[in-house]
Amino acid sequence: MSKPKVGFYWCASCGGCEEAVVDLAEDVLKVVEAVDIVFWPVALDFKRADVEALRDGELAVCFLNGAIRTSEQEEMAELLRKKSQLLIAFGSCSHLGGIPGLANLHDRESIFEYVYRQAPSVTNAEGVVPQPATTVNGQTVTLPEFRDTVKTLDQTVEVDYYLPGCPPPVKLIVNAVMAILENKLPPTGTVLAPDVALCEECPRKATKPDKLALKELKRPHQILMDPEQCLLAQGLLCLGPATRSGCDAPCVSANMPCTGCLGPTSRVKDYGAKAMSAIASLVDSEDEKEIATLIEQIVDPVGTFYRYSLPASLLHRRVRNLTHSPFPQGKGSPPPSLGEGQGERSGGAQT
Amino acid sequence: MKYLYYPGCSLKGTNRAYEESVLAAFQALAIEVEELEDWNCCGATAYMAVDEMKSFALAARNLALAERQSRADGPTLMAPCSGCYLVLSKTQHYLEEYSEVSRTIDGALQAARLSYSRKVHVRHPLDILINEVGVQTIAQKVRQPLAGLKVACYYGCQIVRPYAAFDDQVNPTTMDRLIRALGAETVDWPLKTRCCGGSLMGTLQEVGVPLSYILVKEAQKRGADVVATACPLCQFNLECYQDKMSQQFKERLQLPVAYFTQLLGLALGVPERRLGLHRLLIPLPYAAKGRGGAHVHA
Amino acid sequence: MSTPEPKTNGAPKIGVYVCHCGVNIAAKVHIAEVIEFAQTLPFVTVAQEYKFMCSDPGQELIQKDLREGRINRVVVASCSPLMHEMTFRRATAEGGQNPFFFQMANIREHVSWVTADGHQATEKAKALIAAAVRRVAFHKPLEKKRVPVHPHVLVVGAGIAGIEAALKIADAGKKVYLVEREPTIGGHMAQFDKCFPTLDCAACILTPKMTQVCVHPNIELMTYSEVESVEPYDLRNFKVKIRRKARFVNEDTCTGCALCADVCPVSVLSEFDEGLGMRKAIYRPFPQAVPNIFTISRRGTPPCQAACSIHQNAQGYITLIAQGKFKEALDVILRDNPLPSICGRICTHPCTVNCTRADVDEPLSIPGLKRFITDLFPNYKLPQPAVERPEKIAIVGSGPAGLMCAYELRQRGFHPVIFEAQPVAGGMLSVGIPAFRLPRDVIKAEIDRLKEIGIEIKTNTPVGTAVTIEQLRKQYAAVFIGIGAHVERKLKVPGEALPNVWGGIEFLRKVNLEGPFKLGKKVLVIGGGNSALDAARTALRCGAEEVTIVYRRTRAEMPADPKEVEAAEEEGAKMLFLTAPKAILGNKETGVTALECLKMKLGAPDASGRPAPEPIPNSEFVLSCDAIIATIGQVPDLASLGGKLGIEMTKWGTFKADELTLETNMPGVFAGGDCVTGPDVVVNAMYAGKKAAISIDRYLNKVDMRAGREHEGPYRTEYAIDTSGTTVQRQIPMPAIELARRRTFDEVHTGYTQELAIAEAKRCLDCGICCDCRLCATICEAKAINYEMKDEIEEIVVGSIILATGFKPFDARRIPRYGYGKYPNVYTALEAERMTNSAGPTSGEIRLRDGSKPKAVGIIHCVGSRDRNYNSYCSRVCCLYSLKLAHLIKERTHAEVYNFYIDMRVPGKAYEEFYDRMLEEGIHFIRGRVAEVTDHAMTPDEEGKLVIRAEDTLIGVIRRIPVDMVVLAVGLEPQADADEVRRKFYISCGSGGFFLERHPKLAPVQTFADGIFIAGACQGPKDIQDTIAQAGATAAEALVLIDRGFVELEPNTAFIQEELCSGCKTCIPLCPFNAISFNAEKSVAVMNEALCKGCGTCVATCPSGAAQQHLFTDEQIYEEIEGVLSYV
Amino acid sequence: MSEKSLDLTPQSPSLKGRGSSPPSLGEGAGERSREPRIVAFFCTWCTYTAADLAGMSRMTYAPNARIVRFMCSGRVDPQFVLKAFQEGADGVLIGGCHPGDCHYQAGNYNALRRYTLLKRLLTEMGIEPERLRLEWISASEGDRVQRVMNEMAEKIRQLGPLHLEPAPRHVPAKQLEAVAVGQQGGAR
Repeated sequence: MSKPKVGFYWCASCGGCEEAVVDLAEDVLKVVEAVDIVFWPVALDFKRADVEALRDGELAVCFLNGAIRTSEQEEMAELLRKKSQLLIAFGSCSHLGGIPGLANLHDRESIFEYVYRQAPSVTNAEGVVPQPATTVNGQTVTLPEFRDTVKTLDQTVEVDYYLPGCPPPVKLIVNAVMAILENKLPPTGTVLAPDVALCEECPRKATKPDKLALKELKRPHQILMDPEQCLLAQGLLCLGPATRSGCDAPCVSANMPCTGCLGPTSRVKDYGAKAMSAIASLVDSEDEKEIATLIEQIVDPVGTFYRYSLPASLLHRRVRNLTHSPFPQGKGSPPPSLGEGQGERSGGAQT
Repeated sequence: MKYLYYPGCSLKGTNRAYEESVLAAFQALAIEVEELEDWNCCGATAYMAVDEMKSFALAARNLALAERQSRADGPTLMAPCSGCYLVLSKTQHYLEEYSEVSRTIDGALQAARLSYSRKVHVRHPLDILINEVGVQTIAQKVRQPLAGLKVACYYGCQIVRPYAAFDDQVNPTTMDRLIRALGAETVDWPLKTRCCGGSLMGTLQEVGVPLSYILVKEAQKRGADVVATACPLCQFNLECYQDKMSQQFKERLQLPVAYFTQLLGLALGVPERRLGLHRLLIPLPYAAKGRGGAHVHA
Repeated sequence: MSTPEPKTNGAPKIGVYVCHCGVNIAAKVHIAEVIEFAQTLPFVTVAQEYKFMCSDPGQELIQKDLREGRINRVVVASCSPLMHEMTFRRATAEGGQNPFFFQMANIREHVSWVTADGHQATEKAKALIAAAVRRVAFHKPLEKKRVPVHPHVLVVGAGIAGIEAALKIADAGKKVYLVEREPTIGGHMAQFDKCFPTLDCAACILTPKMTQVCVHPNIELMTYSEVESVEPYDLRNFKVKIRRKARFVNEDTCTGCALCADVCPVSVLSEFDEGLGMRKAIYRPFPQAVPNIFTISRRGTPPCQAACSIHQNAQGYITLIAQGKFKEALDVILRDNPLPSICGRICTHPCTVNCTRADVDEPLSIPGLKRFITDLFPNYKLPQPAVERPEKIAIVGSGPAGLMCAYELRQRGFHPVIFEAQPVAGGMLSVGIPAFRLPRDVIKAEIDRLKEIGIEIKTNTPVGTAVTIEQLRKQYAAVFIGIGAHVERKLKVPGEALPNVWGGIEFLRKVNLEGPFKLGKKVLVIGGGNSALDAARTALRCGAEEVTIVYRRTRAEMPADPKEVEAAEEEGAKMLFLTAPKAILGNKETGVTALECLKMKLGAPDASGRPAPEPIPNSEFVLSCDAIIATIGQVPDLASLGGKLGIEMTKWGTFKADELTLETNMPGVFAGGDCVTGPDVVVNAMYAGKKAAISIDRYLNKVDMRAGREHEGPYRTEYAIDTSGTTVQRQIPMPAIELARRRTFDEVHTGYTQELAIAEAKRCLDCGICCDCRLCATICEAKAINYEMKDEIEEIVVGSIILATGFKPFDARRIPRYGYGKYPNVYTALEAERMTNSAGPTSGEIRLRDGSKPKAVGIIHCVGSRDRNYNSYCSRVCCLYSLKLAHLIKERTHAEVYNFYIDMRVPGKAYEEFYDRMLEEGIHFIRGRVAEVTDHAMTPDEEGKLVIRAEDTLIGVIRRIPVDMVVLAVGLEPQADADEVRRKFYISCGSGGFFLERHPKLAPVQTFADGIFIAGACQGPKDIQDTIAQAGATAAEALVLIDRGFVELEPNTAFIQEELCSGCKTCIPLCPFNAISFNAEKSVAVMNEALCKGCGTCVATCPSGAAQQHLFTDEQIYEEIEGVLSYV
Repeated sequence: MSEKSLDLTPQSPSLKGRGSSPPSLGEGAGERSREPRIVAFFCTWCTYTAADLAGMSRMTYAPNARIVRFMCSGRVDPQFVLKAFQEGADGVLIGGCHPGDCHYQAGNYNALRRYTLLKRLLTEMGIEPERLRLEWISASEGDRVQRVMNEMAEKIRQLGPLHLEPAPRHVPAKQLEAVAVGQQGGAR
């Protein structure tokens, strides 16, 4: 019988996820043995046409990494969805939006403005910015359209499973592939990683005090780190407590606080909010001002708590052009005026 | 600290003595005072009664001018006339409390190319003397103690009502404390803030005169040699109508009514003329030992 | 994820029941529309409306649908869950379903009652119902947890409410702790004479109950005690710490014989008599007080005593002098001071610096009073030592330091031997201080007294020559060096060596030891200290014609005692300020002829904080003179001790001694006084002597020399004293001999006469209240008095707490126009109550301050009540107690009584009748708020009266009613510390600041804290009747808990899914009840649900969502949020 | 609960198109007339009781806020706030006991800490911080509830609607079928 066909594709991503696949090292041979890779632009020379040529559902699995940022990426996502039985969001970007997702703090115009005009390294006298279509001596040249918003994969097409991480830890990839081959998959929609937070497998777990209270919030470069002690206990914003395990905490082992690439556990709807809640609750003060000053020590909260998950956040993003439009007043009853009913107060009368 | 000074109409007219004594006394205490330039009517009485908004506008202009004239942030505007003091304070209060007043007035000021950021402190000289200068300091500077002089301190209604900014509404004591610091005795009487007749004197004398009479009579009964006032109108009513009272109530009334600043100046050894004491219709009793001495330092 | 799981079948079937609540909801919310909407909601199988869902038929609807399987979950849209959630849960349960398959939508309090527009109200109601429906679909079956209730009860406050509650519970056989902050129980009611409307005597009702409380076996009464803290003992019970304030009288032995109060010299205003009478410092609020035990009011050490280096108890002997108890005064003086007649004359009396009286006019002449006593008993004796010890101790120097040290050691049984180089003992006292200030015989007498108690003094025995320190150390157990500072500092200007240039001490010593001698006509004294003045005045007495004191600063900076400066000026000494010596002119033959001086000006402050004098260039000038006395300080005469002693020195040429112990680097050798500190005042030298004595005693007893010595030496007291209203009365100057005689060495001051002394002593303000004279201890046969008593903390565990902390009367001073505190005959109602009380200060007579009977009395109602400026609420009792007072006043004085009221509020059984009766008795009622009370008379008949101005709103005129007495019917306010107290007990205060009940109708004595109940006026103004009823109710509540033995807790506890917990420990510090702990071997956080109170903080925090809360799971809340926002 | 549990709950089908996320679908600029939407998270001991008191005292106020009851403001998870915004709320009001008055001693301080950080976050994400408000209201301050409710409604009215970009999560069709036949998905 023929080996199951597999595809790899990348959208808005850094290529790190491909690296992760390569990091399978000799295991990759096992995989190649087991499956037939029919599409992997980074590694092998396939064209989109080859994919289009496939039957719907002909791909057993497709691993798609990167966030969805351009029209082309959308098309590819839809195409691969159509052709695959299982579509797996591979890596933080396709899972939660990832680093590219932070672009949602700005809109297309401001991004173009900076990238193609303002950035110090740019020389672009005419101030040209990418256009979907341009006519060059009679010929129309097209470019994929750069969307205003970065989306996760499952905000674009249906996704069956998620392989979290930036990049996904080898261990998890292997487990996933094995599960697929042995057809031991959990219910679709599941994130293929342990559902317990990172502290569980953290090498510094034992050193965390039972009653932690943060009097100061520091950044790694600001202190001489104790290589043994819990990083939070050292005042560093380690997000391990809010982040899925499965990576064996390489960052923490290397003196870097966890930044949360594996995303939240299944019980948590909004990674940033939850992580924030935990950190804020540990702030050691009951005085409004002092709390404020302590919180001020957190540089760039969004970047800190939503580093990998802004597009997947509950707030998603504000519709820019619509802000400050008034409430539409139709037949709706008149707005209650301030202090309405002041006159009607009848001090504590009860029936 | 330099104080901006808002005279208002009466201190430039009928009640010049008040201005003279305020300025002289403050000078004697080495407190700098600078008159507000291009000031206008404070907006009192008639205006306030007929059209509040207009009188707010008038007052606000003065406040705006004060802000412009003073380099200090949050300048103090001293208003000796209790009428002015009240209207200016009231305006300040309304500008802070009532947005629509605030909006209208800002508009009005704009039209006059003025702006007001609500920073001025309107204060009465009595407030400044007690709470800024301090009784002790004043006592030390007394050259001619008013020993033996019995003074009935009369505050009138406006400097403590409705805004009891620096003293009690019913039983104020600041002036008493000041006068005692000058070596004089103060008579304890319950009419410190009772109505003097106010503008009724002009409109309904049959009401006004008895009201003033009650005050003069009680002060006299309690053995006061002089009534000290902090308000031009009170001074005017209580002093000028004593003949009328005497006729109406068939008894001789001859009780001097002076500004508390005149007594202050006297004790500080300021010559009488500079305090406008010569303007009093009923001269101060010789009891004020200060007089003799006053000339020495003249 | 969980799914709705009714015990019947797969899908939830939800019944929605919308309540009309009569018209309360139906009038605003379009019920039909709501029902129609509800039917469209998921899983809703029944949507019904009913007039009153809380009624039995209403509940029956639910139960029927449940029983018949139409529904398996219930949503009721009606009032607040705080009102009826329990009701409907019960209904659900009785319908055969788990009670927690129920959710309530609050469409009354939160919708119909607060929304103006019907349409909007309906929309809001829909949203809330949608939310409830979606939420209930996710509810799970839960069981209530049972927790045992501790059977003991704490009652706080022993007024009539507390007493009643305590007795009820105790009678039911339960243990009660009754805590009262005052020394006696009884509260305000004990102050009353009669009670309305029956006019029966308050005491007759109350006192039996009070005694019952005292003797009841089940009541543990803790008076003069306050609740310090209340902590959760377990889920439901309380651990309470109670501070037993020190009474200084032993509760068990005091017999209440009251002898102590008779001898106590201190009288203060009696709180119990509202300041109309006096009580003693050791007191019992009133004769029937329970417990019948005395208490000493001590505010603490008086400022004068604290400021004194040897802590002489000034207030003690001053109070006794005021009482004419002179002998006792002497004993008090001798308690801490063996040299009183010396101190009484020349001490610089730091005590007077902090004298509170100075805030009013001038400090007391404390030394003058001390001197008066010593003069009165010239032959007093010093106490003989109680013990004897063999050790002999050498003391070098017989100055104040040495003498004090010797005395203190002798009192401890040692045998001090003093070595004095001079022919006379007394050190600087004898050689440095002129006789006209301190007569020699006075010094002699003091020293003889010391000799009498066995202190040996060897004069003319200079240590260093006659005997060496080494010898002393060998022969004596310890050595104290107090050689003072006798060596003159030099001026360091040319010509200092010329004849007739004297050092101050040198000069004084010569005069003191050899008598006066001729100095010359013109004498210059250089310096500004006390010795400069002594020198100047002595020079005058030596016949100098012109004496001028030359000082480089100004009078303000002179270190000398201002009084001495005045004295010197009186006697003719001149002062020349801002002048410094440059050179002394003259020659061997002529001796000094003149002093060249420099003019100075004051510069920046120096180390001493005084402005440093700076010379003005080229300002030299010359003063001719015959003699110069330079008094610019001295240093110890170390040479005299014979060169190297091996004792460490400082760079100022003084001995180095440990600050705390005064021990030198030589073990067993101690040093103190001027020779350590440099020139200083007598009392500090004595302090040093005492300090050294304590050290030596410890040294010889081999105990720690340092432990617990913080409180030696001067300090400032913290407490402030209200001196307002004290009449000004300046210090009585001490009589002195006339100026003419001040050219002799006769003592200048002659001392107070008895009359003057008593008058001066009476000026004392009793800062410490108890003056620590200890007369009470001498008289108490039961030996119950213990001045060393300290506050104690007692800890108890209780299951229920009843707060009955009562009220405080409105402070009438806050309304100046009513003249309280200004006009003596304006009284508060409570003062009037005391007057009407036969056991009160006037034994029941209604009297004006001058003792006469009032002919007309005005009672002003609603003082501080029903007034937006003060309290907007009605104090409820004032109308009736005013009627009562009106009756009593009329009855006892036959005066005309006028009541000024806004409305007569006399609801309650037999109250209206009481009112009618008063009307018949001819008491006047004027309806109208009083404008002012004034003494301004406008007509002859108003002369000398208080005039009450008020509008009579019934006849529409302003009335002026002249009266002799005004009674202000002050309202009831929460206790001053109500807010603090309610925080302690985890309850809240309602509007007006009274404790807030759980529900105004359904739970009037419960609070939001389980097991804590409120009774009486602390919950709101109420009369005795209602208070007793309420107290009964609280007792019942407590008894219910105790008899049931347990409470069922809302099962809203948090739980941790351990298999999902990563053990990050974030939740652990957040739990205020320590319910979460870390399980090391599972390496996860574990929840002790028995301790969880269900706030859910940990759940909101758990970063991986492993923690959840029953009844408030994330999904339930998400559903509710979506629900309220699912606008239709 | 699994990643997609949001739409896997049994009642999802019957809820389709109503309320369930994303609610603001079809809303935005051209939406029909509507009032400001406020969700109020009140603690049961102080603020919720105060709201009851306001009711008993018949103090009418702006009807915009829908109250969700908690035992303690400390239970208010920032996710709830964001959820409310996502579900179409224009403002969120959190009400707790005054500092020092928390029925659970310190829950309200945690509310304050989270609120402080959350406010910063919202601001950075381009949402007016005034849309989130924390108020300490004790059980006796019914009038304060009235005032705050009115102020909040007025404030939100000034700010206009909060338009969040819809972010639909795509659910595999087969999952939906599974649900339709009444099984349960996503259980761990």
